Amino acid sequence: MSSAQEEEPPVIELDNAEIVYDRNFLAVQGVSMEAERGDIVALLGPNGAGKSTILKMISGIGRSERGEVTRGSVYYEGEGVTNADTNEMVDRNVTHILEGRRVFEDLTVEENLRCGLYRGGRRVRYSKSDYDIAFEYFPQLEELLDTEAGYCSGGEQQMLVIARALIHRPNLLLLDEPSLGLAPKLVVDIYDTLREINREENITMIIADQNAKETLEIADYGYVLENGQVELHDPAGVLMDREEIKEFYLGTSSEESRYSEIRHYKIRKRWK
Amino acid sequence: MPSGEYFTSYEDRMGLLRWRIEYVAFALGLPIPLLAPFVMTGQLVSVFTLVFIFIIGVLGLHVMLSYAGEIVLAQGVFMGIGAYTASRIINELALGILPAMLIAGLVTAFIALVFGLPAWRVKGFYVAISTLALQFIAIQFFFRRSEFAVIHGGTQQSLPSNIGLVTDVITIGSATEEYFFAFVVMVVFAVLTMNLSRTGIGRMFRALHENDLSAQVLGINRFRNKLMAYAIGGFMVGVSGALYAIYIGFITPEFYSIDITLLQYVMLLLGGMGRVWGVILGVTTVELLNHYLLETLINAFPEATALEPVFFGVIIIVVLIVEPKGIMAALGQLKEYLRKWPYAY
Amino acid sequence: IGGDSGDSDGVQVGGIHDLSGATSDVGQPTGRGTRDALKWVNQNEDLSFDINHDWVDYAYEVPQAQNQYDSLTSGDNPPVIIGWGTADTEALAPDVANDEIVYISASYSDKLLAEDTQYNFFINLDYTSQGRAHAKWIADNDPDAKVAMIHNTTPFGKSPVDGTESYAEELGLDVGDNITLELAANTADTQVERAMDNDIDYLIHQNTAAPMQVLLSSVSDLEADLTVMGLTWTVDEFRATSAADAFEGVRYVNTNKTWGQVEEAAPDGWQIIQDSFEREGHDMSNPEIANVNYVRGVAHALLAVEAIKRVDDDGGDIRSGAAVREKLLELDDFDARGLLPVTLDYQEGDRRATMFGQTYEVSDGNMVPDQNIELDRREEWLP
Amino acid sequence: MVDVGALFSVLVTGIGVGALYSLIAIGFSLIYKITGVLNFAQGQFALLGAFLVVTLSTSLPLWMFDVQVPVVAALILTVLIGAALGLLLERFVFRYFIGEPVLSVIIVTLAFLSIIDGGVRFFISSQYRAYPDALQPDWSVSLPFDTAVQAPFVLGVVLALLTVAGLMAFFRYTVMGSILRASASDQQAAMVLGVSIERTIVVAWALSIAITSIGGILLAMSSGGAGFTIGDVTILVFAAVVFGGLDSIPGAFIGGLVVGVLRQFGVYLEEFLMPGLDSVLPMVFLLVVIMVMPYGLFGTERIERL
Amino acid sequence: MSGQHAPPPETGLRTGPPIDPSVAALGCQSVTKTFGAITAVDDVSIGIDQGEWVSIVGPNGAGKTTLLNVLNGFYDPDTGGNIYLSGEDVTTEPSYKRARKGLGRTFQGLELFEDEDVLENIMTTRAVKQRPNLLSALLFYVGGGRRTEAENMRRVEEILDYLELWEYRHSTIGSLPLGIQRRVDLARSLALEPDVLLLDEAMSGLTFDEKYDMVRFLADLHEKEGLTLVMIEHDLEVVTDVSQRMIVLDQGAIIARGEPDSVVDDPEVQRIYTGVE
Ligand SMILES: Nc1ncnc2c1ncn2[C@@H]1O[C@H](COP(=O)(O)OP(=O)(O)OP(=O)(O)O)[C@@H](O)[C@H]1O
Ligand SMILES: Nc1ncnc2c1ncn2[C@@H]1O[C@H](COP(=O)(O)OP(=O)(O)OP(=O)(O)O)[C@@H](O)[C@H]1O
Ligand SMILES: [Mg+2]
Ligand SMILES: [Mg+2]
Repeated sequence: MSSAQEEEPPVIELDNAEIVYDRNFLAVQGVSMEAERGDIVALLGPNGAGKSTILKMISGIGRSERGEVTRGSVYYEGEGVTNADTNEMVDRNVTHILEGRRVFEDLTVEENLRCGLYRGGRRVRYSKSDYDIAFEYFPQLEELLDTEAGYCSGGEQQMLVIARALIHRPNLLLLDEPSLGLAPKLVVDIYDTLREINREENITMIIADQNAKETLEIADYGYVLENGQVELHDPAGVLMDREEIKEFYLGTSSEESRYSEIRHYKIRKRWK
Repeated sequence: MPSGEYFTSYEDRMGLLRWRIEYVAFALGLPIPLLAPFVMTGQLVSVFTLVFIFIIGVLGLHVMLSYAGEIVLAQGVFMGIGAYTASRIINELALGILPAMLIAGLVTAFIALVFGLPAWRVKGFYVAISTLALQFIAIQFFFRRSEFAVIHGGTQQSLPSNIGLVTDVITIGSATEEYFFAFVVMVVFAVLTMNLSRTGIGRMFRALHENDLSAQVLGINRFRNKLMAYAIGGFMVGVSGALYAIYIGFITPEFYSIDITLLQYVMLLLGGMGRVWGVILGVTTVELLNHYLLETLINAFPEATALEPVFFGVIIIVVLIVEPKGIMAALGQLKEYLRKWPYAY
Repeated sequence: IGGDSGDSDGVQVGGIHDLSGATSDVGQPTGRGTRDALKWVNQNEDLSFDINHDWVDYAYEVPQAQNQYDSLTSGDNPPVIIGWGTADTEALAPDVANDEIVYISASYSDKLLAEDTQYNFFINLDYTSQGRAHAKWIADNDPDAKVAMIHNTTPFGKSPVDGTESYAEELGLDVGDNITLELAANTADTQVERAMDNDIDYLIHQNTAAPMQVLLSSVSDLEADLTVMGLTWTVDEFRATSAADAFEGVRYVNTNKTWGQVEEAAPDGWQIIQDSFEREGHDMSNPEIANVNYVRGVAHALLAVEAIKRVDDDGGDIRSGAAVREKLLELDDFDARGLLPVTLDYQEGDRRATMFGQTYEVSDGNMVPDQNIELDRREEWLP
Repeated sequence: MVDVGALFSVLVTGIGVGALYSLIAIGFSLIYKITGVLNFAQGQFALLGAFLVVTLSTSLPLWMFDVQVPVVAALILTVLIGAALGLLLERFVFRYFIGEPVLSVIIVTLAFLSIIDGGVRFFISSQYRAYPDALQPDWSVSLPFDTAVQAPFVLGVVLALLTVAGLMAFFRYTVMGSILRASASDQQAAMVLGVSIERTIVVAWALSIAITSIGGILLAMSSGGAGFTIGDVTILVFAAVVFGGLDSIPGAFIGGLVVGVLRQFGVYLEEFLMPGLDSVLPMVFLLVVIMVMPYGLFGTERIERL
Repeated sequence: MSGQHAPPPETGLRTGPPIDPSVAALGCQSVTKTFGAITAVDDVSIGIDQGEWVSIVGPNGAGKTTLLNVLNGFYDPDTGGNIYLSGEDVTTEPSYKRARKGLGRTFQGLELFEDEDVLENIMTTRAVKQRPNLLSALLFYVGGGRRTEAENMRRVEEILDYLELWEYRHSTIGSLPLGIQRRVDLARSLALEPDVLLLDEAMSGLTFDEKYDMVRFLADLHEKEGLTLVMIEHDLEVVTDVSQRMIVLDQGAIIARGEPDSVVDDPEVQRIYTGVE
């Protein structure tokens, strides 16, 4: 810490954090990571590695699932925010986009966006111009304003939650699996947009995603988690070139298609 | 606790008693209710008889609510139907308790099916309210009108205090006899309910409860199974109503109001939804609580008996704050804690 | 815990009161009257036995009454139980008949006069006869009037309807269709309008206090020109004083004296009430307790004491319900030490305590005694 | 035989009482809409309001304290106490149920039912309490066919309309309104936007209890005073909100009116059919509505997608 | 419009189904499904042959899931269209009947029975297959309920074993990683012993390893058990590697169909779906 005194502290820093659910399930052990201002940090790893858990403890929402940082600490812009609750983190301009396109289903798109204006009750009135930032990056939404969000397609819902978070004017944006279930073209589009937002609005982002290829493409730095621990971490460019990443996450290590050989693979166990 | 499985056959694994400790607990626990009436005061015997009767009814609710997920607010009228049916069979046909119980159950099951018809379209809390409406119509109107006496046999009816099991063979009359009879019936229904939950039908009910949309696509006929849950649950509540009538010896529509429904919901949820043991615990706790609260208050603060419902309510809330999923879940957590002790995780 | 009776020289008089339940507004003063009077008797009377009376609350819930009953009967049966309302009385009727326990309660349904409820006793006109008394008063005072029953649809509400209507017709009164007013009604406007449309002059009301108030409120709102006549549970001093305007002119019938009457006449029984109020710290100026229901409760207690005492005097078994019942049937000069306006007269085969009804008219918040009505003791009015 | 005048007065009285049901029903659907809880103690909250007004405005003591303030102050105080109660309930009860099964919270409302009923009996009065004259306005509004609407009914209709309009505007046009609905739809997603679930619960219950107390007071006014049967209004409220759709404020309003009219119509029909219809008619109608429209008139349909 | 009577031969990317829907293992003829103003499925006809492995792709909101939902009866199609299951017209049959006739299904959103453990989840559909009898269930020991249960459990454990889920059998669903949950979803539909299996994004959100496993199981089921597979998938690599035929939907309508390799090269498909040239 002492050496970083003069420089700007990282937006978020985890120092050897251990996260436990329900007082009995150890989900993350001894993870240290940080995100510098204006960076996009990629958080990669298989399912259950603890990616969401880390995001949830940063935003504080993990507290509502009986999650707790039991060891180590979390700093936001140099200040300790270990086990802070969601309200406090929202006050510090941290916005979390939860896993699984959590739109408010029976609200219209417009009302969903309006909810982004809420900051601890301080905003009561609003005008259409508040939505400009959303429409700038996601012009499609403008036509859907009166549609119930529950009936929007997956892509539209994903855009909606990002747009809603943008209206929230975050300093740090946590994105959990933004590409889940999206068509390839849309993934590319959304990631391009995220990069653009990151550059234009100077919003620091942490993206947890399976889609390592697209994520690393726009990220500045990457962490690979496994079983609740950081296995690898490097600048995105370096990470992309590492063999193990290529093999397990990017699928670019060999020219040969990876699935076709399965046709010749014999499964020993018999069913029926 | 072992982590591997020791069972030598699939049949073994499905037993109600699976671990040695369960056999021991069973062997030690069984004599307690059997010997209890000989040491308890008359009043407690009577309280426990009521507990057993209510357990049967709440088990019915348990089938409909915890298994099938239907929030049926018609316990009162189901008990009423059981009671009126049983009363007619005992008074007019003199067939005795067992046939009366059986027919009361069947009639109630049938009426419950009718109550279940809105489930064809209606879901969630709307079910609660549609069944509540039916309950209201039945109790406030149907049973109160003597015009319908041909069907219900008279708004108010009395039952004899000694009734034979079948016709007049082996009469049940004294408080102790009622206690044992209710106990046996209760055990039978508890076992039947457990059986239901570990076979396909119980599973289909639960699937519909948890996710009715995917369950249908996976081959479960929603309407049919919901109706079946109403019928099974209705049967049990009907039997409980029949026993309740025999226990009280008198029936009048006011006994079967929404209050009894709500009380049974408190019992079920305080015990903890989803387990037969939760039902047993919940009913027992609520009844004993009510009983001892009244008794304590009247002895200690005779001027403050009006506070009884206040204390009752506060205790319910405190218990639920400690463990919102009920006493059963609290015990489960305790067990989990002890199992892992002294390690935290 | 509790329950054990018959120790040493005490006699158990069971009690099943509603102190906290749905009818506790009237159950409290009645229950207290009973308890206080029994205590008084123990302290002041020179009896050869003590009366044990557990102060018990069943909260107007039948299973609780049943439990209480089972507890009372788990040792030796008590000779007498002083009960309370419709629910417990009717539910326990077969049991008390079977166990030979005299059951004195404040449920006045004429059903309790039937053959198979041999052990049920009450000190008032049955509900139907209360209605008849009102009808007779009308026939005597306003013979051309038109009358209708108004009641709720519970068995309690319906019980006096047919009997009253046919007696009113017999008396030559013009009887309109009966009207229902549910216990939980929030307004009686439509009911009152209907009565007005049908030119009803008198509404005989069988219900409890809350719907009575609702009815009176609608009557005054709609400025209906009719008289409401309430049966025993619709009026008491507390209601009359606290809503004097609405109750003005309401007629009432009962067979135990009101608070005002006993206070004024100060019969022997008044002493009991005075002493008890002092001992328990009740407030005589508070009509929530100082009312007709308290008097009713004292009368219940005295009836039980009187019968037991007579058994004792004759050297009978004071713990035998049958013996106590015997004495109740022999009574011919009991007026609860002046708390009742008449003497009671129970007969084997006709357990109507009396055919005498005292009517009242509420004026300025006071229940002013009016004519006394004496009905025929007709065989066919028994169930 | 059909008497237009009589039918008209049935309608007028029905709408009058119905408006009072509406107020209480609005309080009910407010809680459902925001927190997803069916409040079984709704009638008891109305009862509490009705009794508080008497104890505050007359010499009737509140337990050991003998407060007596002018009637207007008593009315305002009662509504404020109702709102404050919302705050307290959140602080001491509901906070512990965030994220727990809704059914548990429903059981908590059943506990409230007991507590309020017993509490009022002990701390205020176990007796029917007639309202003082100041709370029994005797003016009325005359309508054709010789009918008149009593003051409490007129007040009820006006207040119910104002409440509905206010709440609808609130939910439709304000950020807070959208947020409240959002947190009902997905608590966590709302929390990461900075919503404090605690606060939404406070708002829901405080508003609801305040509105419900007003309904309760008017109901007591119309029947001459506060009695325990006010608690029984819960069942009618259920019927009302199901007509309208559980989570719809205008639905609750219309539902209340319909129930009121049906009840009075049931009394009217008694002459031609049979007695007891007033309690049954709303229920029968409810069943018909629910079979035709499983989510009531305006209720939000559950989105059924796989 | 594709021909109503004789199916046209497979000629190009945008022509009708190569297999007559009414004789196919699973097929639909001119099916349309609208939600208010949205036409989610627009006059679609497909025929899937016994033993085929077909992929359906398309942008989000193209109507893929809706098409599956119409095929298995979760939605009723707008009037006019017909749905066939092994040559039988099942248009009016409810979804549960189609499932019992051998139409299995996994879900995009998993839709597992969250509070139950893995074994229970699979036992549930097994129960559907068995058509349990109430009396024997209640009596359990007497009526043969116990035997049936034991038999069911044996079968379910074979499935667990096959899908390598053994170690998770007593874990509750909520605590499992997505990859395992997807496999449980598959196991659950296998317990019905289906002939045709509809997979709705069974691999979305999975890591490479998990996808690989999934493909491995599917390939085996397809080859050894002859299961007909219809799969919605966004990962084109998987699609082109494993499926024999591919259907591209956009805005409810089929815009291309045929051999995967030729379909993905189609410029129209690239423009709308893949986004790469
Ligand atoms: N609320 C919770 N309570 C208990 N355990 C949890 C909870 N949420 C997650 N876990 C467990 O914590 C571990 C890490 O989960 P997490 O969701 O963080 O993984 P992830 O890397 O985000 O995986 P995925 O790709 O599936 O989202 C998993 O084993 C999971 O089962
Ligand atoms: N129940 C419904 N009510 C109204 N509209 C619906 C419903 N189900 C789907 N839709 C609409 O139909 C269209 C097609 O949806 P569908 O879910 O089939 O898309 P999809 O191709 O599966 O997309 P994805 O790849 O995102 O899953 C969408 O616009 C969606 O909003
Ligand atoms: Mg995750
Ligand atoms: Mg889809």
